[in-house]
Amino acid sequence: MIDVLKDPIAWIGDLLRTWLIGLGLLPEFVTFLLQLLSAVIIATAVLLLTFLLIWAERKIVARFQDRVGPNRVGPFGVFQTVADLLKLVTKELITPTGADLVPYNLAPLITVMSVVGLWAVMPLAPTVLPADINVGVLYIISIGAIGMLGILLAGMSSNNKYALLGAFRTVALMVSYAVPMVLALLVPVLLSGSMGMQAIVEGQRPIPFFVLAPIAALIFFISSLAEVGRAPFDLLEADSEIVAGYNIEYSGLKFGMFFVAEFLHAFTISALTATLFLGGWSGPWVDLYPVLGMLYFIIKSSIVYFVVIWIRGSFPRIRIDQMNALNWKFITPVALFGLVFTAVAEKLAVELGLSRLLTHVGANALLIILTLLALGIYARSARTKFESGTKAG
Amino acid sequence: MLEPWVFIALLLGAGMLLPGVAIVANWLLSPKKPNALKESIYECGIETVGDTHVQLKGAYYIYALIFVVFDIEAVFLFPWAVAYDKLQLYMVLEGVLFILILAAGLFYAWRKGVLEWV
Amino acid sequence: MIPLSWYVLFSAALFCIGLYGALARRNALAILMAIELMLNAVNINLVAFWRYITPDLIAGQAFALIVFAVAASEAAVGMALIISIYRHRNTVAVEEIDMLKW
Amino acid sequence: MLSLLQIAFLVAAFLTIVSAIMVVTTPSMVHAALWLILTLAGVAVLFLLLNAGFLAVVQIAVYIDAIAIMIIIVVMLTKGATRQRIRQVNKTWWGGAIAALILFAGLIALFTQTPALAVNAPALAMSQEALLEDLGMALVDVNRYIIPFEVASVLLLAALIGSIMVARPLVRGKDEEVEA
Repeated sequence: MIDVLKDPIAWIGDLLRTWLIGLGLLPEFVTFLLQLLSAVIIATAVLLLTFLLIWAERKIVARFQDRVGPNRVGPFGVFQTVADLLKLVTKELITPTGADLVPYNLAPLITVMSVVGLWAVMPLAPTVLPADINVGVLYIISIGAIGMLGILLAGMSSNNKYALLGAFRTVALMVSYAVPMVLALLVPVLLSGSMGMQAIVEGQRPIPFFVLAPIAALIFFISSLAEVGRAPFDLLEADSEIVAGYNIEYSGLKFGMFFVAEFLHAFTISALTATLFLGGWSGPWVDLYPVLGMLYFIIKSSIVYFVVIWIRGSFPRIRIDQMNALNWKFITPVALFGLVFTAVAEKLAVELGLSRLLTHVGANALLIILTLLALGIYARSARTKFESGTKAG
Repeated sequence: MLEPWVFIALLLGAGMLLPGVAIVANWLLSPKKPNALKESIYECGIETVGDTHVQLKGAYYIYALIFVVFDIEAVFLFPWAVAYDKLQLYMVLEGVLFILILAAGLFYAWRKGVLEWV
Repeated sequence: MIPLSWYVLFSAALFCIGLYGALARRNALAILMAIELMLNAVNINLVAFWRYITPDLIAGQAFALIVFAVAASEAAVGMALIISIYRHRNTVAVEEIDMLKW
Repeated sequence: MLSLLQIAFLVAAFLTIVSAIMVVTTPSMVHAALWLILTLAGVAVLFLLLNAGFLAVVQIAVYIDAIAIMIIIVVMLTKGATRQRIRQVNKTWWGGAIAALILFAGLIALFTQTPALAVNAPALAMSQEALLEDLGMALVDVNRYIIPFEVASVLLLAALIGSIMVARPLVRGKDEEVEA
């Protein structure tokens, strides 16, 4: 019998299972029912979480900008988002003329699905991993990119120039930033020797990968920010340039779903960063009380999420050509060489019997120095080019 | 062996169904008074000029192309990274060679100037 | 359990659908999509034979991966050609691209 | 009596075949691309039923996320040529149909004479994790598939360079494309 205090979730699961089998149901069917139940619970919880996220973001950004933020509905304005939702629910759903109906209506659902699907492999605690598959990291890449499909569908089916342009910009940038993201994700897989999320968290019990591979962690964080389209990469909804982007022809909750997906995705990448690079649920006494793991996980994710909001409050939006050049000419090459350096350093540390920590930190420091040197040379050549009359850039 | 995948299928289904239910609720609650003007295509407050499917520039294809190539590269490298602990040094270097060959492709694209956002 | 013949039958059907598409469609893009279908049929076959006949050799999965790489390269180059032809001739119909030079 | 696995197979296979037929018959290229995505997802489900979880995820990551997106982008890029609802099959489409049918009939005739196809799947000796590790080992092992592995990277490089050469945006000025 599992102790209630140690692991309440497994305890409840066991209780339900024995009760349902006692009712005379087949064990396989009971397993299926429990899976269905947990799937619905996770999806609902994650979607309800969005209310809190939107409120928290508005509140925090307001403090950054020296405002108060929502403070009318409920204590500290917590129910502001609920009020917003109620307003959205009563809005008329307008379908633009000439819209391609099936893709048009499917697009918001696919977008939300791709974000909710990411939570299937999120290890919440040592004993709580919704779906323990051995290809978790690759699953994250593939399901996360399904969101691109939703955006592309929305842009193509709306029968609107701006929606189409917005969707194509979004997809071009998401596609670009997926390259360094995938390369950065190879690093934790390489260090832990597994693609399973639980194994990756186990692999960073003594030292989180953020210490061993700071460059990969930063690249993953930045490229995920771009994937989500958060500030400073929010040119997808740059209203002065392309009206509002791919979701311009959507109204009511259909628009709301894109909104929900975006905010939830921002928190999801925070949780992913916390899991893959900051050690996820690991922390002191987690072996004694697995429930503590969930607390650590939430604290770490919230800290990363706060950084996401902080960045939004602090940085101006970058131009699309800058964003493009940043990705292809800086982040992707660095990610490629970061992977190479980590692969060689880890093997060398084992072969030569060096300290793992020192070797990795040394390799990363070397890469940073080389990057700075390359940037310096590039900047000097750009300056001479500029000063010799031919306009640089 | 398929149990976690059943769960993933259920979660993806729930992830589509719940927003679907919300949108249906919206459709039931909301007023339904469509008219031609309301449903016309929005464009800065004036009517859309010309065909809505504008010609896009070819650079979008290049980005998708580079993404495809690096995606396949990652797919080859993930098993390599999983087996990393059991590999000997020369096997690791083969993987590094694989990465460097594709890095050459990226630098070719850079030199050719197709990575610029014109 | 699912017998192997089901998979083989399925992949034969998928391959023949792809073959029809590649032979009958006019649009070069549609032909590319049909070829993707055929490559998928091949992959199903490779993996099914790996699973049923030689599950202890990894060859089936390894070669399915290689097929992925080949499919991606084929699609990439094919679409580059389509874009180039569309720029020059403003068409993507294969019947109208029957000259070797223009 | 069909087992649950068999029902899952039949449903997935049926949906895949139907959407594959839609791919080769829909007049609109956009819709054909969307049906193609459904077909590819169905094939991913079949990979899962074959206990090849890795390939199933790869199928989604490579085909749906990368190749299908590229196809959709190219469909939109060449919209000018496909917009008008012109004939989508060529004049000898019946020849293609007959060839496909003959091939299918021949394959079925072949299958009925192959008793080896009636086998059931043996149990997997290795766990999924060990399989993946073995795959990774096999790809860089000198005695196994190191040549295909490195050739694949050269092939991808060639595809990248070739496609860029062919599809490189034209010189400005000559370029008639709308800035988008």
